[in-house]
Amino acid sequence: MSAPSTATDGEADDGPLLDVRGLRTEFRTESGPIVASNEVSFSLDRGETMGLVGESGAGKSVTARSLMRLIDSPGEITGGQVVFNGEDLLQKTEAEMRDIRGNRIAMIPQDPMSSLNPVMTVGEQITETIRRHQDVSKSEARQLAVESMDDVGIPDAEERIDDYPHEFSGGMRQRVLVAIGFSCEPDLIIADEPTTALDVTTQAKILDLLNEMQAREGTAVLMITHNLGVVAQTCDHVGVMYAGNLVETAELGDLFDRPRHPYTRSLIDSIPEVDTDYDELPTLDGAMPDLGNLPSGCNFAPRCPHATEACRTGGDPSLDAVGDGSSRAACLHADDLDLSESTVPEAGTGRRDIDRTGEPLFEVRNLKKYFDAGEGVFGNVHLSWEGGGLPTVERRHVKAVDDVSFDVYPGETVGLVGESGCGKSTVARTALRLLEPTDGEVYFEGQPLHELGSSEIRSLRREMQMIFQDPQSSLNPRKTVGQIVGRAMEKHGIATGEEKRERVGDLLERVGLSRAAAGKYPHEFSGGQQQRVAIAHALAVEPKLIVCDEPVSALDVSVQAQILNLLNEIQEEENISFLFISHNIGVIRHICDRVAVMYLGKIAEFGSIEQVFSPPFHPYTESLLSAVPHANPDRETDRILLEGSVPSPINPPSGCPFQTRCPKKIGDVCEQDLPELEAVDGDDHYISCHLSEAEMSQRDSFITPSKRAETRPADSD
Amino acid sequence: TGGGADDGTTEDSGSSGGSDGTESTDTTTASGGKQGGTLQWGGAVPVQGLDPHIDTSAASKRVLENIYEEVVALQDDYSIQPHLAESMEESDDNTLLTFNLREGVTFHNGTEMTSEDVLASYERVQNGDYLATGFFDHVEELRAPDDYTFEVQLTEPFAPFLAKMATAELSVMPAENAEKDMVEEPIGTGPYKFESREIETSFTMTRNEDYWGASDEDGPFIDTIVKSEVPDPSVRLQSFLADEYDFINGIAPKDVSRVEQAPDVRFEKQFPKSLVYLGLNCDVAPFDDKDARLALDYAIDKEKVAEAALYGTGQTTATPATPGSPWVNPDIEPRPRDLDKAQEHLDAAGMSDGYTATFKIPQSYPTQVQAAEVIAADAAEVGINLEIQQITWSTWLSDVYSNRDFQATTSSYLALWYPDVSFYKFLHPNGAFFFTNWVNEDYNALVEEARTIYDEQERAELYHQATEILHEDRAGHLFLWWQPSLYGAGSQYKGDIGAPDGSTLQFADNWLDR
Amino acid sequence: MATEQETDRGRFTITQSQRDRIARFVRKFRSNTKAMLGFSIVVMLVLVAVFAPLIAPYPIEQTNIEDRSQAPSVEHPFGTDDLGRDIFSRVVMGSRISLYVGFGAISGALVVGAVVGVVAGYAGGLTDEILMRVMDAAMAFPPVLLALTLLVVLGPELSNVIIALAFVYTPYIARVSRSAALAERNEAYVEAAIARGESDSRIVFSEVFPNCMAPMLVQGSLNVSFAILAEASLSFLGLGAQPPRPSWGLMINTGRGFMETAPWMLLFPALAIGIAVVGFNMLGDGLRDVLDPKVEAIE
Amino acid sequence: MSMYNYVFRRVGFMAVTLFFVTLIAFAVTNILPGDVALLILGPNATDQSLEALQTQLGLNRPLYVQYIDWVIGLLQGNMGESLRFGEPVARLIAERLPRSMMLAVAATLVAVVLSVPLGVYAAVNQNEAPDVSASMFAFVGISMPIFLWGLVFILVFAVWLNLFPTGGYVSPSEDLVGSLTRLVLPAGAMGFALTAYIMRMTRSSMLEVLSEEYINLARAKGMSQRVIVLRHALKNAIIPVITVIAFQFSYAFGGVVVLEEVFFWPGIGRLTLTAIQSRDIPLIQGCILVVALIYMFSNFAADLLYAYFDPRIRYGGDD
Ligand SMILES: Nc1ncnc2c1ncn2[C@@H]1O[C@H](COP(=O)(O)OP(=O)(O)OP(=O)(O)O)[C@@H](O)[C@H]1O
Ligand SMILES: Nc1ncnc2c1ncn2[C@@H]1O[C@H](COP(=O)(O)OP(=O)(O)OP(=O)(O)O)[C@@H](O)[C@H]1O
Ligand SMILES: [Mg+2]
Ligand SMILES: [Mg+2]
Repeated sequence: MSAPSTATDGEADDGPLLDVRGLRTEFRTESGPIVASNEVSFSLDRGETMGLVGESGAGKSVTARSLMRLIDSPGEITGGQVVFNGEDLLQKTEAEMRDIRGNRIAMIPQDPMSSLNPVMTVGEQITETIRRHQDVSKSEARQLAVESMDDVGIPDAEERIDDYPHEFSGGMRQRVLVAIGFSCEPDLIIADEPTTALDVTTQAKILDLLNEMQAREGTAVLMITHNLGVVAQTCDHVGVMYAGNLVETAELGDLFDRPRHPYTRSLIDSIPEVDTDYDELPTLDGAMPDLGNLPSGCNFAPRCPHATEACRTGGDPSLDAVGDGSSRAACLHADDLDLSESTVPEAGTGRRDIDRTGEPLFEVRNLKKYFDAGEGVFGNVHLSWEGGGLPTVERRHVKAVDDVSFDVYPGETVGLVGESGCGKSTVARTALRLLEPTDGEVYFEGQPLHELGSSEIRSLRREMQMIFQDPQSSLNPRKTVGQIVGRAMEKHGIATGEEKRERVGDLLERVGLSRAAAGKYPHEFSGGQQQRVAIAHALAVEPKLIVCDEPVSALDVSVQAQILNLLNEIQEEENISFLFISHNIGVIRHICDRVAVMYLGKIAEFGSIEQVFSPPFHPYTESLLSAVPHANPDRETDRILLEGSVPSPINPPSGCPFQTRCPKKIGDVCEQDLPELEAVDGDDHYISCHLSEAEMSQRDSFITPSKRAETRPADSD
Repeated sequence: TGGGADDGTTEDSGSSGGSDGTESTDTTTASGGKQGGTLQWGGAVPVQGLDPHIDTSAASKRVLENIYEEVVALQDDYSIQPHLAESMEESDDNTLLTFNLREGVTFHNGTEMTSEDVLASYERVQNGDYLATGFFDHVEELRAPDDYTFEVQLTEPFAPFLAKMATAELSVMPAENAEKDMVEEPIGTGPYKFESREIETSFTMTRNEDYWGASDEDGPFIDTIVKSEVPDPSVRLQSFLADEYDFINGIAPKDVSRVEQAPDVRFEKQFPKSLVYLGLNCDVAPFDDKDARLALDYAIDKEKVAEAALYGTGQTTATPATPGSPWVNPDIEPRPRDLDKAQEHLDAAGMSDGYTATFKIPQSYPTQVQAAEVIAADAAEVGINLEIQQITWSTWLSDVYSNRDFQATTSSYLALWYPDVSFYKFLHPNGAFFFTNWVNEDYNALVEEARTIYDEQERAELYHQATEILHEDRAGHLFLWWQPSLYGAGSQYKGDIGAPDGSTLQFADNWLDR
Repeated sequence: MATEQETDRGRFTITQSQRDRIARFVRKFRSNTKAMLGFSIVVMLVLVAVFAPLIAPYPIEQTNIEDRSQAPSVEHPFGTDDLGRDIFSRVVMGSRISLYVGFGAISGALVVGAVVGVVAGYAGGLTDEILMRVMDAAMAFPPVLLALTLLVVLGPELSNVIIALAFVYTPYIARVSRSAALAERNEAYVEAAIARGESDSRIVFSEVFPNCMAPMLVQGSLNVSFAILAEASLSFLGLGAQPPRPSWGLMINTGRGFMETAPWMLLFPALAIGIAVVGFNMLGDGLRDVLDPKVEAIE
Repeated sequence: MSMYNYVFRRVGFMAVTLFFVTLIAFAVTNILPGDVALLILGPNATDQSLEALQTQLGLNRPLYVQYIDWVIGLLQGNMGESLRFGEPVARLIAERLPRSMMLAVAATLVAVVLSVPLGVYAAVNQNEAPDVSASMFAFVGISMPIFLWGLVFILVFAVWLNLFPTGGYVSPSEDLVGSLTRLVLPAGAMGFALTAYIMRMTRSSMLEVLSEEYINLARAKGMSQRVIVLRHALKNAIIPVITVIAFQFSYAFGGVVVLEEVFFWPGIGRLTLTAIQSRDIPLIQGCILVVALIYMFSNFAADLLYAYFDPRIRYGGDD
């Protein structure tokens, strides 16, 4: 496997593998040039992993693509050097670059679903890389491809090589992409958010795989992510990007122990951690400036709690070494500030107690929702060829929600957590009767929702509101914010005319927007602001229950914290109940009183946060919790990696739905009998498992309430 | 309905059966001087039905006249002479017609023609529902006393009968075919045999080797005649000029000068072919008012209309009688355009500001559409607003002709060499093609009387009087022009083109000189 | 359904952000050559049509046989036709017919198609299935053929041409608006409106509908050009506009017989049709580029 | 597995559409003015014979009965008898359909051969000279009614250059060369007019695909532009184009109505026109039904091809 390396070994051994100096990439847009990557400099040694973190739009991907010279018009690399193996890539011809791409520098893209060509088999996609860069025959290339698929842990590689991408699950596709990346034994792999699109359990597996591959091949990795947890688990070095600039680089330990840039500090603080407990998440106000319209001083100054007059003028500071560690930071005050302490207030008191003695506000009993599989009226009609002979016609259903029961008390937040596709959103929609339930009962303040006619439901809607994941899509783009929020009031006769306007203004201020926002259209706001508008819309009718379906998943961490705080605050004031859906355990942990863990349309475990996050565990809960990457490089969790992927809800497994992947499966009983959701240790913690309580309690709690300080060992300086 | 018809009204329509087949391959065999060859004919209107007794369309006749023959035949001088008969006799009271049939005439299927066949053919028409059936109201008896004698006994003197006998509506077919309601494969005695056809695509005839009248002078010479149906006049002309056809019919008047100037091309004009008229419905407003009709008559510049449509190839007229025939009243001229008079008549009709009427034009006749535009423009000058509506032929048949649901229209008759058709069929309320609702008892009496008169002079006098009434009373038929048949042929195409009636074709004495 | 904010300031005053929106659209539109070119052509056509009687130097119906088939000259820049009428005047007046047919038919199709499409897309399920199958079925008949058959039924009048073409193009609009509505249906704001307790009809017409306008506009603009072409084909077959109306299609139909002897009779009306068709096509294409965020992302 | 389900579902759709197609075909033709009986008997018919014929033809029964009878007839392969030609409609159509098919297929081929490479080329050189000129070419193609292109082609290639015959049809089994030379002009004219749509679709589909993530990845793998365009992009981009091609193919059947008239090509288009002009209701019904069926079947074929090209459907990923 002689790769035509462009560098001699001698040269390569001298300097770093990759030395980026003053890289600058611009986009010419209608509204003027955008510098998406500005004076970026860093270096990376062989075999090292460097993380590149930052909010969305900070310029991470552009930087990565610039390294491979994959910037298209209207973008252009306008300055700097990319020295790779001692040679400046920016000086190379396109043909020379093509020999480097995929060969010496490979890429693992973000979205496994869209990054594989749907009409080519995975084998073709791997072998074409190999044959492009290595002088091997077709069959040899195929052999190599099989090997590389084996290497990344794809079972039965020999058979699966001729499959098409859609026949693989998301995690498996990401493995294929990893295999493609490593297939020519490159010196450098650029992984652009390789796990963002995946569920936690899958993410954990892919990160492990990457670490393992890197260790084996000695490849350097540039890991792009916005998840500090991922960084903490995989990187040696970290670069933090903000508004197109690298604002801090440091070794991993240094970065977390003593960040040198206020932005880094805020980034670390904003993450709701599973193991800590606070009343209010530290937040970073505002949002990243528009790259086309940067402030005159330090880019971060408008949001920086430490900013001085000097910061606001005189241009963006350069990235300079700070202190005697590995850190470099682009901050005027880097030397003066001590950011080693979190700005988080002392450990909080936890969430207030909920009175559950009365009637629940909202009660769901044995809810079922089956969708017709496939599209259209005939979509679910399916020809079955099993049993030979003539095909039989079946009607097939997606059992999205299958017998789910829970309740929500006034002022309480109940969480629904689980991996993608487990039925969380369907529970929410069906419970609110946005979808007609297949079966089951839903009571709101004792009224049977499932029996009400459509007009009665409509008037009840005032009491129950919803907030969605994608704020942009949840606001009608053709209506002003004032119209959107005001409409809800009008509809339910809460206010009209001048009074309505007044109230809309108040409400917008209440959610942290200006009154003037009423006249603007949704697209004029950032994602976080849009979500505030959506919250205002929900609040406009003074509901008693708000269902929040992943309200912060689409937002950057800093903004996410703002929204979570806002929701908590509102609940405190208005005593609203929340049904809160998320796949982010940290968020659930932070905002919920009780949580239901869902798997394949059923509830696996239900109880208070303390109960669910402490033993006894449902085996699924346990592996879910263990897989969460912590933004703490010193913390190692004993992760339970699940085998395989979630079965199809069209044909769920017999017995316990989790039995196909359960690491603690005890035998036939799991395959045959569906376990009841039974109370354990007291009357309000329910687990659906055949295991005994002892078997479910072999691990310590994932939370150590009120002990935040202790879990941060690196405080001493 | 009374009275049969000579030719149909226009070159379209018809409903009848047919057969199909595939085109034959061209085989050009030249046996002696003129004989042999394949004539490629670019035809204007597709051949319609193949039953001569029922199909009214000229397009069918153009081929059928070569396949079928009649007992008597029309000559170039419009006289009628025995044809399948060797001789004929008319009794003194004009009620008994006796024909001595030729011997040795064979049908295309090989059987000999006898008086049985003639009788069967005539009885078919008499007892069926065919074009000429009405004429048999005047027939007392048909007789075939021996194999070669055929007799027609009329109830009274009825001059049009003999003329009708010269048309395809009374052509002779084998007795076995005459028993069928619908003839699908035409079998006649003519110089050409039906070979094959594909509806709307092509029609092929081959030379009848055993033709009774075959001779070195009169043919038939050409082995095969292939008619390709090319309805679009521009396309037809272009193909002809690109040498794809030896012969085309239906040249548009506007293209005449082009054809005349084209090298190696024979341009042939046969006048007259048909009469185009403006039809006014005399039963509904505004044309139920004679003054309204007259106002329109005076508003139109007929010379200009004819010129616009015909480019000098036609001739205006005020009578339905064929130009050059004794039936033409030489004193009657089309009214000249006179806007003052038009206004006077409008005033008289109580429509001083003019009036509005729909003007339904069959779209398949570009000359009529052009004429309509000029007529409408002329009429507009006195406030008469004619709204043109192009309609399909079948709509014309059902709406205009059948339901008489129209105000103004245009249409045409084919060359009406026999006066009864011109004066009776279209203008007498009992006529087969009466639809403009113009009724005048004096006129009716004149044309009825004319039918019984055999003396040319005497009949002509009656028709002259009838024409006068037509003109003075401004009949529902406002005659526009007589137009010719226009043919183009390659210089290799020899012989006289056309047939005595002006609208059909007889190929027997034509040959190809390649 | 304007909120107080709007009504207070009067319906037709626009807010700053509306102005921004419009300005953004205008900027993008102006930088798109195709859109601009198409737009200019359409505007020019409309102007010609509006001021046609002022522009046309001759009366268009008066025949003049002496001057028939004259080649283009100073008096008759486009020549004269077979009946001696000034072709320039007729082409100019003809723009009225083409635009009347084009706009008329497509407005009709837009109204019906949009309602059918949006309702189908929003309602989904059996309603959608049936409506769309009906539209599919209607689309299965080639436009000109169906229009032709309808015109035989309705009679050859310009207003009937419009009705027939509106009928024929309805399914095309319906299809486009359905897929737009389907896409909008999945947007969370629709669910938000349901959650707010809005009635279906209000959601369809007030929430979903305005968001489906862009693709309908694009399709509509393209279909105007189809309708103009279809009118020409119908005139060719004699069932479109009736003589002596100066329909371009009718003029082409007459002119084709003079293709070699008097080519100007064909050339100028054909050019007029070509320009109009290209104009609406470019406008539609350009609008698509300007309105479609995906295309924007690409370009 | 899933392929069967996919086909099964398409067949289901088609059945429903087919029902509406027959309904429309029947409805449209039954409101045609003009008395069928009168057309058969001709203008000389008497009232009694008209009435008798109406009864005989079942014309005075309720419409729904007539519809059901018609559909039952169709199911038995009986489309009725043409009033105009006095022959079974099915036979008339069967005779002409292959010729129109030949023309439409040839036209579509011409269009595809012209437009797909052009569309790809335009997309790859987006907004540059080749793109602009390809657009221009396409615009010229659609700017005129098809019949006009027919006339222009005849004038230029047949009359002026005398390269091809002006029209007519010769069966390929009789004279292959003659048949093909007669095919060139009509197919060329129609193909030219169809080019624009297919090209436009190819271009935009190609542009869309070129902005896909997997194209970026292919570039990051070091693939050359040629491989990316031809192997990665085109295979994906062609999938939606197939639908447009199928649509254009059936559109060609609409175009043939006029074009066959111009080239006097004895296909179903001319037959339909004759039928419409002579209000031959059984024949109109038959013709438009058959043309609609062709539309449906070509779409169906496109769906199958779609599935063939798109493994997601072929191997079932859609549910
Ligand atoms: N093709 C383009 N045209 C114009 N601007 C662009 C283009 N591509 C990227 N940008 C701009 O460059 C900036 C940086 O984008 P980039 O994709 O690098 O962000 P990122 O840090 O990777 O964010 P994310 O986490 O969302 O992936 C963005 O603000 C974007 O507006
Ligand atoms: N309208 C629908 N028709 C058919 N199937 C559906 C429909 N909506 C959801 N499903 C299916 O139901 C299952 C549960 O979906 P749901 O959206 O509730 O999951 P989720 O837990 O919210 O996932 P995510 O985290 O991805 O939002 C999935 O398999 C999904 O494909
Ligand atoms: Mg990115
Ligand atoms: Mg969800």
